[in-house]
Amino acid sequence: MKAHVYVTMRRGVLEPQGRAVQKSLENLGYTQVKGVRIGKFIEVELDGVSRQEAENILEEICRKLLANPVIEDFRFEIVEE
Amino acid sequence: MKAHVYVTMRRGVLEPQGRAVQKSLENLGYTQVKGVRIGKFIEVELDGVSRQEAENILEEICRKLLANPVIEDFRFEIVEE
Amino acid sequence: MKAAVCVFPGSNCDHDCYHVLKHVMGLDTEFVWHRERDLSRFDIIVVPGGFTYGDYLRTGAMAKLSPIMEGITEEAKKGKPVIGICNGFQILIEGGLLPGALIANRSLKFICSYVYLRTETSNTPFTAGIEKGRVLKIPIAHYQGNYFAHPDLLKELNDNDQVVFRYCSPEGEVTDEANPNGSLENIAGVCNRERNVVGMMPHPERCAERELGSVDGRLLFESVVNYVAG
Amino acid sequence: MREEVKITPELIREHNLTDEEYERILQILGREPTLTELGIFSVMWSEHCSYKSSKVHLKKFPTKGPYVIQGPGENAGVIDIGHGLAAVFKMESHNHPSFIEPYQGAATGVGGILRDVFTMGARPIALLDSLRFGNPSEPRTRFLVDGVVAGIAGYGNCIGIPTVGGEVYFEDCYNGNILVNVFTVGIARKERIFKGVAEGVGNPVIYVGAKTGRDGIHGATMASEEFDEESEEKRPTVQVGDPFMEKLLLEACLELMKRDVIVGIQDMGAAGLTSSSFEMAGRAGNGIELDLDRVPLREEGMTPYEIMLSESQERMLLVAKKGREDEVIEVFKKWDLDAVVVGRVTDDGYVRVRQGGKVVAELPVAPLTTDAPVYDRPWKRPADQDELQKLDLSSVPVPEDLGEVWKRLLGSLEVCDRSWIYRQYDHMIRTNTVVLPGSDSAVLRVKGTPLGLAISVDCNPRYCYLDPRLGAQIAVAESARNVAVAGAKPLAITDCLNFGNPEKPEVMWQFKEAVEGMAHACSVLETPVVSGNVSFYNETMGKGIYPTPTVAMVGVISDYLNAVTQYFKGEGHFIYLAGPDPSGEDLGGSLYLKEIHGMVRGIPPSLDLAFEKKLHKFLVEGAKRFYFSSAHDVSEGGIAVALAECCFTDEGPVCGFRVSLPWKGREDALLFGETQGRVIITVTSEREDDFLKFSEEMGIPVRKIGITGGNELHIEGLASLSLQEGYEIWKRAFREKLGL
Ligand SMILES: Nc1ncnc2c1ncn2[C@@H]1O[C@H](COP(=O)(O)OP(=O)(O)O)[C@@H](O)[C@H]1O
Ligand SMILES: [Mg+2]
Repeated sequence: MKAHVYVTMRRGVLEPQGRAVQKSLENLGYTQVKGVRIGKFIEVELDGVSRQEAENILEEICRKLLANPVIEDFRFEIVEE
Repeated sequence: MKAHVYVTMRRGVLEPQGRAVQKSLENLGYTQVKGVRIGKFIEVELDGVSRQEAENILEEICRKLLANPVIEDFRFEIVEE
Repeated sequence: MKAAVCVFPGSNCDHDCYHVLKHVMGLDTEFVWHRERDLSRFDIIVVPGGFTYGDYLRTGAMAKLSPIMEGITEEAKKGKPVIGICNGFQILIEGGLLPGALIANRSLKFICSYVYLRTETSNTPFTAGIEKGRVLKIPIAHYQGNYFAHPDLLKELNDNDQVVFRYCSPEGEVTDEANPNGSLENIAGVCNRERNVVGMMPHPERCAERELGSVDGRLLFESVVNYVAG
Repeated sequence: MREEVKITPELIREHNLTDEEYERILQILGREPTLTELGIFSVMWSEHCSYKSSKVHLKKFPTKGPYVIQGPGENAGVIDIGHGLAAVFKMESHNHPSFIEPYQGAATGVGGILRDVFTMGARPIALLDSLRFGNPSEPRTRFLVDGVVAGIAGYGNCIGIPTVGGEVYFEDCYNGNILVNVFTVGIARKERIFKGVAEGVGNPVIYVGAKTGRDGIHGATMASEEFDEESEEKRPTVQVGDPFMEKLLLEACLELMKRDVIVGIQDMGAAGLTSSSFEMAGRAGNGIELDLDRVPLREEGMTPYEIMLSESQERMLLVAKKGREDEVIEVFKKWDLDAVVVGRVTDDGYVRVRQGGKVVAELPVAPLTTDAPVYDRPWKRPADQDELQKLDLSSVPVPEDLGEVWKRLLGSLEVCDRSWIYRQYDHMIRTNTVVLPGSDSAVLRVKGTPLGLAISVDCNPRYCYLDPRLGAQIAVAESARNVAVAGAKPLAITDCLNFGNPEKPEVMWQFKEAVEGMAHACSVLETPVVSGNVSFYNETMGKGIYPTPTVAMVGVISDYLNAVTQYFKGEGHFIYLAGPDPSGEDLGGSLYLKEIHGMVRGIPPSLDLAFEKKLHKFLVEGAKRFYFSSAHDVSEGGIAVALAECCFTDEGPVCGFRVSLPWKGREDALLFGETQGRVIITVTSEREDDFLKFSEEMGIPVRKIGITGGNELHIEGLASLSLQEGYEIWKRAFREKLGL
């Protein structure tokens, strides 16, 4: 089974990478780019679990390891059974 | 306009972060997790451009900046006009 | 003889390189801001270490888009010696002047430490004065120095004698134990096909004076000065 | 509008203001404050900004000296080091934020202290960190150690300032309150020191650096509160650091400072725009007008309350000469940074804040700065202090196998190799570090001069718990000794006073005792206090930390090539012990008692400050004359541990030694007692006669105890250990014990 996890900085929390990238694009002349936020895109492969189990595991590992709940939000989706 | 860019490590590249995460998950008892690959999830906001222009810009900035073709692949989608 | 130290936003070994070139080697040395394009007045070009653009997104990714890269590329084409150290190496790789890629250390930790390097070729301006096989003691300080290349590129590098340094034991053995960051085949530095552009993760500018513990780094600067002097 | 919020008793309490304090606000204003004004009072009168509980005691510190250029009161302290140069330094805590989010908390702590130093016109050249964590076997401790170290590394390495040393202790009392204290020193031209003053009526007030977001609103008040279950809820207040932005800010500020345009400058630290504007106005006896519509914002719809209280990082406020605004803006533009005129200096002693053309806050400066509330809080010696100090050694058996004890101490977290930490720090960048981490103090050369700076941070929290006064004296003496063994003359200190809740008389007693102890030691050693920081409320659920008054000593070597390290330099060097004979009873508060007997009690080891002073002079002069091939002070673990440490570098063991200790008394006290004022020195045979003559002239007792060499750590008749085995225990312990 395959899942995709998205980890993004919480709204309101400074995301320094995106700011620097945007500035850099601006300097290159891409003034149409008004905002950039960089997060993580994590591909997870799971074996021998039901969809429900997979969801439970994903929820758990996001909380415990993949995202830092103090400053980040996460969501996930199962893309292949 | 809003777009999402996904940057993923190409097959064949040993990706130390994904490996480390998988290893820790294994140690935590999540043996069902068989593979983890960590890439980037980039949210881009664009202003005053048509869909076509946006696509051209996104293609360009992915090639020039957001992904390194030696080790990474990218794809993007426009999620909000 | 004139040397350039390229300065990008976030470069931070620029002062150290300047210090060695100017005060240790006695060269006429200038800082050059990344928005400049013309480097034709220089004989040696140094892209120093640091965290250009915070190393955000990818090391070297934003720096490679600076105007100065055009100048560096042009002078490199003329055959002038160019060296990228640490973040400078990452920039030259991103900018396509050197082959391969640099990814996170396998320990996922920043490492600041002296390491040993085996000189793999004397056939570059920066190693011309160092006999092949000689072991140098030079520090590293990086988070992303894990050299990567796809198999065919790796073969090409070996076939063309483009690997300049490999991490090794104090006795010169290239072992996994001596590999600080997981680099493929212990590669610590490479050069381009034309051999005048060299990139390396270790910092020769940090060990060019006796009081700093090692003077092995000085050999690289002496080599290039002699090379330019002919 | 939100501004018209009614001020209720709940709101007042939420802002950590007492009823009396609120009364005082009403008196000062002659009316009710607006919400923004209430917020401003709350942060300016918080413990963190006002030092209201500590001020009366801090006055006791000696702060003057022939070379002191700037004592406490500015962003950092400044001393004259000769050659037209000044060393600018300070230490600061970031304890609470680091507990909540270790990486970002520690990282922004580094960012904050760096701004304090470069704001004065100095280029930072080094960082040191002083860390305290809880029980090493708790998983949370591991997580915190990992995060804090990575955070310091992440910020310091990126901005390119080496972290050259530090200290770390683990005690259960820090389980719920870790300490993260970071020190920075910078170098400036002596005649070019900048201060945080808003001088010159009509001069523009300019905002530079990062945009303002909703970060850390309430951060300053958070640092002045005890933790409880609800603290978790306050999480979003944690700020994220941007070291790249700070690097740009640093370079831009230093570039601008070379021109003659800045009148005053201050970083926006805790309480951001509020504290910087009030403090700058206060120091100059002026006022400031601010127009919030011009403040660069990261988010939409921010209220004046939020803008004034935001703790977004990497921002500075400066006052420029009138008519030179464009120059400021131009320099910042080069570095891709915002610089915006947001107000001007006035002469009426008020800070007046406008938004949308409307005055949203109008407050007199003095009541919020110099005339803020000051408390002489009641203090009382804790009831159990006498009991704690009792140590009946007759009930402490001397272990059979002292070699085994020795090994356990070498493998303890207070002694073992700490390179797991400092390898993650770039400690070589800027190529000034002539003594790398691992020795008693870091030594940095000052380029362009023969000078070297030696720095050490120290505080043994067990000593301070058992006797805060003596413990604080020892912290000063030890830091000075660490600097002196390297060959540097100790000049001045900065400190970070970490304590529990000052509203508890027992904590206040600890504080008062520690301050008086430090003050006394500093006067005897003639090392004034030039800057510092107080962190109270390090308590969780009513349980406080050990009193931890961390000291950072800065010393100068007239020629850095003469710097001495603690490692043996080869075989056949004679080993001497300088200082008092070991007293057979000095085991109170020792590492040995804690590790082997599980006891933290007794009276800390005796200290003779007058002798210390002489000893330091001897060390500095002796180093200058090349009498010592190595010198290492005796601290945790006593002589046995100190001798072993001389044999180990983190790259490998040097050699062993054969020693015999010609004293009688309890064997454990002889080997592991921590009597102060002692140094292990090695001397080559050629220098021996001169060395002995010199020691006698200086009045320092020295005793030859053995010789270096061999593959054994050998103490005649007491204990013996193979060099390799001892080394491996020492080398591996940190990672093993923490499971890293
Ligand atoms: N948190 C830390 N960060 C950096 N270096 C550290 C840290 N803790 C210890 N060190 C280094 O390890 C060595 C030993 O530390 P310590 O035992 O505290 O020294 P001492 O007892 O002489 O004060 C010193 O060189 C010190 O700088
Ligand atoms: Mg010491």
